[in-house]
Amino acid sequence: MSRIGVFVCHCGLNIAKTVRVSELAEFARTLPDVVVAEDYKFMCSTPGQELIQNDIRKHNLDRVIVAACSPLMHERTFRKVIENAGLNQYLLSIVNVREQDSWVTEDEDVATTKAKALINGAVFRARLLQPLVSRFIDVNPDVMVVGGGIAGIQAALELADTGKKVYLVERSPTIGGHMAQFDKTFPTLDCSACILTPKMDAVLQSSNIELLTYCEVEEVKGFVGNFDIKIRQKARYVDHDKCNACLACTEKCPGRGVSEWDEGLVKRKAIYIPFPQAVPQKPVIDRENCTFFKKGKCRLCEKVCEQEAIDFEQKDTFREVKVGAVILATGYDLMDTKPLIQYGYGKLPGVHHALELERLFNSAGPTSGKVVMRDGKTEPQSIAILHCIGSRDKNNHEYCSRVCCMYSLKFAHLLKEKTHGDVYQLYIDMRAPGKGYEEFYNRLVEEDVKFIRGKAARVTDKTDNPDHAGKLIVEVEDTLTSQFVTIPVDMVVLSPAMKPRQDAKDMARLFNLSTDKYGFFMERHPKLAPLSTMTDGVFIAGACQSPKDIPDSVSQGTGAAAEALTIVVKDKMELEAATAIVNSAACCGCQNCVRVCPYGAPMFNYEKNVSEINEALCKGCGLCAASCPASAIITRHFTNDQVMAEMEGLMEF
Amino acid sequence: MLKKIALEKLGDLVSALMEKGPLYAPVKGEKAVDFQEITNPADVILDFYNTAMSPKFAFFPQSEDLIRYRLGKEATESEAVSLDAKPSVILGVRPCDAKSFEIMDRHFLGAGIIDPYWNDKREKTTIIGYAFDPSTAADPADFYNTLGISASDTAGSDIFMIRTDKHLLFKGITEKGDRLLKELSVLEAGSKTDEKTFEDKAKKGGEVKTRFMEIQDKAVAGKLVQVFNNKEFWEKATAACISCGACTFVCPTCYCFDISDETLFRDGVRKRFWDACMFTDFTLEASGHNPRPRIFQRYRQKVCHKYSYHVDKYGCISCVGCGRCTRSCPVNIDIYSIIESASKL
Amino acid sequence: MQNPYIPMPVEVTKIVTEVETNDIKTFRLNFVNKEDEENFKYLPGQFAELSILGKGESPIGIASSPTQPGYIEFTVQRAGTLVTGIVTTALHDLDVGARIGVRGPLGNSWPIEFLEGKNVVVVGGGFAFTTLRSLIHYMLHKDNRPRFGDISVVYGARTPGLLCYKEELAAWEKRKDIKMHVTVDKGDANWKGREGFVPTVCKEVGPSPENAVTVICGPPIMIRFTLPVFFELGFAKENILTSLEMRMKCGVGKCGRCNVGHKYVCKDGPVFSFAELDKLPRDF
Amino acid sequence: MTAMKKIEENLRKEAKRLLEGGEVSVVLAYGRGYDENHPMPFAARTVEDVDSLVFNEYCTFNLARYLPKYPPKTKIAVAVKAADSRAVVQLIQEEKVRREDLVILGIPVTGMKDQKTGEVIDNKTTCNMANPVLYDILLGDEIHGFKGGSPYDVLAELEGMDHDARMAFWKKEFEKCIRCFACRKACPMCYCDPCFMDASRPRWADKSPTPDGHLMYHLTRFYHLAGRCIDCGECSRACPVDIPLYLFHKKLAKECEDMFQQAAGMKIEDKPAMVNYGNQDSDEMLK
Amino acid sequence: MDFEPKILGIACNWCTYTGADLAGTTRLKYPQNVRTVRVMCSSRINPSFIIRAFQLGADGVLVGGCHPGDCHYGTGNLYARRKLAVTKKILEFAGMEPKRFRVEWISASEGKKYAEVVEEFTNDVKALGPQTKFKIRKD
Repeated sequence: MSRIGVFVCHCGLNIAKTVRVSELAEFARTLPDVVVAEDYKFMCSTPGQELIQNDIRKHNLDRVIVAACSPLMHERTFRKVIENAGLNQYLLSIVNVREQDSWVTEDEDVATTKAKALINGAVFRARLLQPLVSRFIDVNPDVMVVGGGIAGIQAALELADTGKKVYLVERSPTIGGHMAQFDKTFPTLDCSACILTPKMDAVLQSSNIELLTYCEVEEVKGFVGNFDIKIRQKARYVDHDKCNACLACTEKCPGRGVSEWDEGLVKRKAIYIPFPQAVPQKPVIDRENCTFFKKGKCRLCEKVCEQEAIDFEQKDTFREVKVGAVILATGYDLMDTKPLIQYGYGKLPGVHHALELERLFNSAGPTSGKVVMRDGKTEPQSIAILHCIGSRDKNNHEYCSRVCCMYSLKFAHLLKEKTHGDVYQLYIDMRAPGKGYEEFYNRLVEEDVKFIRGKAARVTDKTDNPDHAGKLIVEVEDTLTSQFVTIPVDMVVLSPAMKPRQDAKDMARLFNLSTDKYGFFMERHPKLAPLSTMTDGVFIAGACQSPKDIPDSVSQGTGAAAEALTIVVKDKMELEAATAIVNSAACCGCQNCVRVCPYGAPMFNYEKNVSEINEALCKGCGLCAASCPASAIITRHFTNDQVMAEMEGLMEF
Repeated sequence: MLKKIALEKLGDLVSALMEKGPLYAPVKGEKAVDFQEITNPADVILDFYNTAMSPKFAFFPQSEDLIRYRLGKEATESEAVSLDAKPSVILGVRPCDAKSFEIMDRHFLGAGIIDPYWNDKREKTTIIGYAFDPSTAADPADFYNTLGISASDTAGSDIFMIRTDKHLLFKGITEKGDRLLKELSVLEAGSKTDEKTFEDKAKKGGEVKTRFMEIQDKAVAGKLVQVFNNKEFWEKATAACISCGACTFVCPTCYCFDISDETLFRDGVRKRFWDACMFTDFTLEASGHNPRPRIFQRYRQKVCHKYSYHVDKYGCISCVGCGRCTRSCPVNIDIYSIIESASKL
Repeated sequence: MQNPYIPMPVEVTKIVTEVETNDIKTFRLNFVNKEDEENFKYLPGQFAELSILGKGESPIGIASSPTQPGYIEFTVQRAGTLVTGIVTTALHDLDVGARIGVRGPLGNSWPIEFLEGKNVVVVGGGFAFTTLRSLIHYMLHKDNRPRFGDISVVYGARTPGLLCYKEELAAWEKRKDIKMHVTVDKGDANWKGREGFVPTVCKEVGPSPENAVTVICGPPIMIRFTLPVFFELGFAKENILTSLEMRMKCGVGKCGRCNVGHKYVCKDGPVFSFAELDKLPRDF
Repeated sequence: MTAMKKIEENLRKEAKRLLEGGEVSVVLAYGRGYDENHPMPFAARTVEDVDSLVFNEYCTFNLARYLPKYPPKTKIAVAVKAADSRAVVQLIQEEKVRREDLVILGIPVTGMKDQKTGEVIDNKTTCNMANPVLYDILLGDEIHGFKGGSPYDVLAELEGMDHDARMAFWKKEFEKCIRCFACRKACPMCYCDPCFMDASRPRWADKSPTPDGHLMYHLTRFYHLAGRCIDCGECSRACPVDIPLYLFHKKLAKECEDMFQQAAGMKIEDKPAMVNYGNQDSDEMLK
Repeated sequence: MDFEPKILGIACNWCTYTGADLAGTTRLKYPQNVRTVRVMCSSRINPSFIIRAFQLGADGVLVGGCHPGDCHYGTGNLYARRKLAVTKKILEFAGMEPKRFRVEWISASEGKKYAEVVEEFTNDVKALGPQTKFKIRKD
């Protein structure tokens, strides 16, 4: 019979406080086939691990059960532990007595009873566990980074530095992302462009980075170590190989489009580079606004191009890229504040959103760095910055967008510097938890910025007060004084929520990721694996996971690069062994497995009239097994008899 | 010894028998009549042709516990199920079925090893045979005449029962039967006239005709050995067979069983229970090899077993012509027709 | 009356892993009750049902010889690969000290009386050597050896690592009263013995049919190719014996599944001569 | 001449033609049994066999059941009534037979009778359709204007019961089960061999005939037939102890039609419902 | 003593099991009647598991998976939904109270929902009393 060891972890008091751990071990000792059962303060600690390993050797154990935290937390740890003691790692069963027991009740009896049932289930299952041998596959050493914002750039550069080939995929014509739009960065107030553009240039210069701008991920096949990704190169209508970046075309072009970089505050040409420091420094044609595409004639750009790089016939092209790992750094969208009609954005010209203001500050911006009203000349004498627009708001985005407090302070400082006007900060709470942030806040308090604690209720241009005529009236309840106040200002700046990219769900689907309830990509574990995802080999960095500031995004970019490296640094990698296999003696040839498998792993062998599973493609979900009427499919580690036995154990007591 | 009871007093007899121990008798179900352990004397009916299931279950239940066990920490505790059948009576067994017990005895009690489970119940049970009604035509599926059994054959019965217009007549056939008859005070002694009636009726039973062919045990056994390798014949004869186990489960002389341990949580039972040679996995070996993977092979095994192997081993055909297999076959395969055409080959 | 369905308790006292693939083990069992041991009178070639309550029973040939009193031995191969046999897997999981059950001895045996005074050629392949081992031990016992003529053995396995009873084979090699021909299909670096398939070796050895009987156990394919060799050598079918395998349950000729014609392999067999098998329908 | 006689005549005529012309190597139809009321499924392979073909109101067998056992590319003519033709369609959907290997002899008929009881089975134990949904040759005249209620009318009583009463009903029925497996063996859609019930790991249900095992066996089998059962009623007719399995199958067929907007065996191009999902699927179905 | 139902939970690894963990990490309190089997995907659930659970004496069975469209394996739970829907119909027609079987889509971020569902389901099952219809009785 099996020789099972049961190890009950106290997890300090986390488990021991509500579960009577010694009673649990005692109970385990009464179960058939359990040879040894012990409890210990921290099973995951070195002495705890040694305890398990010693018992394996001493009692010649062939199955190990650890009653501790969730398997999602430490299954891998304990697998290693038993493997190092000479047991196959799959002969382990984890009983979750913390997350799903001790932490969710205060009643000791209830918690202990449940823990006993869970352990009994594990014992029933453990008897049937089979050693599994992992398969090894070759790993493609290249990495793809999707998103050319600061997080993606950072990740790409770090990887390139280690000598790895990186494909950096960016959907817009340039890399740089939102950071390229900023003027200064908080709290140090160094110039955004000054720190970003060298990095962008480094990307361009790196021989290890293949920059794929104006490209999108179309299809993802394969699996960790061997992704097969189809990239759509959107038609630029400019042959970048020929183009020498003289930009003569952009001067002559009569077409006009909205400048994305300038947040629509000004127009740009139809053939354009997004901004002067764009990388690559090569233009694309915006088909919608191109006179030729609209009216059928013009072709001025073609005429001025000495390189004959203009190609109106260009079509979208596709290429397949094979990589071993992927980093997603697809960033965020700023919330559209128009629907929040109480703030009047889009209706009241004096209302701006944060990124617009960034552009006004920027010397390369539409106003050459002058802060003026939309008329282009009037300098605002009073400005209100409204925090938490759409953030921390049950009706919009429940979460805090994390960066608005700080950039609003930055705005206040810059406004003070540039306009000498009155600056009001309307905030709910001032959140300044980063390095140097609190100090920055204190500095602003001293800069005569008016802080009003309260969330703006409304912005209006209607007033009975003749003094306020022509002003924007911000209505707010000052929660410190509990007084309703109205503030007449010239300009209102909204700090809108950062939200997931509009197409984040599609991206998630492409890469088989989960998204959280807001639509941000879900990390494998919020603490221990914040950059990993549920899909092996796909990592996330930056604001695509949740709102982040630049330092955090950069750290994550670096971190994700390190994570990706752990995969591509190896020639071969171990695949999960818990895949499905067909017991051909029982297969009835119904082909249900072939019909349902999302990965195309089962194939029908018409000669033998049975299905066969390609284990390299199998992800071990078990859908085929549940669809097999003859129960001919064995989903290793979750076989029918293992699941049924566990159920039996769970229901015995 | 001849005894009798008025038809309307059947209930009294049933009650008296129930006092002796468990009584199995025909009961009308929703559609079919079957033997059941009687709890209410009024349930017993005697107006029936034959039961859907054979009465073999009384000695060879569909499922029978051999050992009960409890998986323990140190050792498995186990206990053999004790053989303590209560003395019981089966009332209303048709002559062909009564005959089947004799055939089954040769197997379960023969060849040097006595099956204790069969023996225990068999010893303690008294069988009251019941003549077919000579005024009713035999079912077209029946062919007990072929096996030398008449509608009022007393072989295999301890007591034989014949129904007249007003009475049930009981004749003791064996010592065991006589003993029981004596003990049943509800019965009246039969008169000379009754004896005469019994004899007449019994004789009349001989006139009930089922399907019939001349058949000699040894000859048919030899014939089937000859035909064994005629694959074409067997394939054609069994082409419709769907290899379910209906024929074997209703058969009074099929005795194949399986043994299996069944555990829930940690308590379990080792059981034996009916199995059927028609099932694919009947002979499937752990290695995956199956000596009889095809339907015709399994059907051939069934026919040859009854009409050939059993003759070689135990000296008689293991079939009583009760017609149940034919009647219950979902596709109307008729063993009689197969034997008939095999004989003509 | 002994209930033939109720196993006798035995204790596992020794476990030997026979082959490098770990799927064949020999279990030594000691009777818990003295009277059971006395009642368990067997001859080589017989088998018994090994019983593990909760798992079931499995019919296994007795690998020890009655000349080895005090215990009985069974060599068990774990059945199946993807879906492993429940009983044999459970047996393989046993530790020394475990208690299981035994029902038997069951079936007929190698016909000892028939073999007496004759030369015996023992031919075995792979795991099916178990009851032949019993027979060899039996014949080699000093009390029995004079009753038999020459004893020669051809035993083969696919690789050296798959040979069972390696120590005994070595010991027999050293004896003068038995001629051993151990062969493997394919040797390895350490293999100094013979290479070749069993039928070929039988041909090479070329035993005389004169007053000789051959007993053959092995995989069907081996038997298929070895039989013609013995026919060619002039062995009559009556003098070629084998042990049949069929799915069995009761082991006492009642459950009805192991018949070949009118013979129940579990009761009337498992040992048959090819002359007897010829008379039975080809249904195995 | 009665409609049935005419069908029999056409059946023989077409069978003869197909076998003679070598278009098919076997004609699956009905042959004589041990008496008139007990015909048998019959596979005619030669012209001489054709004389043995019969058709009458007791030819209830669903011959689609025999199709999967033939090796691929065997040319087969198969006689099908309405429900039987649905079985053929379902088998084609499931790629157990190929349309191009079949010559489907359609039998438009009503008034078929149960061999045991002599009762007309139309909408009671079968799907109450008169005309085959797919055929190459029609052996009788298409039937128009046949009504006789919904095939699901028979469910009313059980559906009207409360849960306890329904449990009691099925418990009583399942207890009769003798595990002869005639139901699964007669079923044209139960082509698994071995069946899940034969598996040793795990043993889904007790191998011995326990009521608990019966429950597991039948419920799981109902599940396996959900969305695939074409309501021919063979399981129930095959049952030697008369368990009305058809009631459960009908109920699930009805529910599946409601939930998945697809009835089993109606269109060759459908994908089997239980190995599929639809855009219109909603969580309502879990309520 | 109050009747404390035994409920079998079957949760998919990626969403519901993780969601249940989240309920723990955030220290939500809810009834402890559910004993969970972790499977990789709700589509792994063979309807026979559910029948078996009731036979083993479960008073209720709670199945949890990712929200449709969010399956870690893409489409697994869409198949699962059909399977489980039919299972529910089978249980109901066999006479099992439908309230004893519940399927919920609970994402990894919905620890709160997990706790709420468990609480509600436990109460529902409690109100129905012990399940005896499928439970195997050994006597």
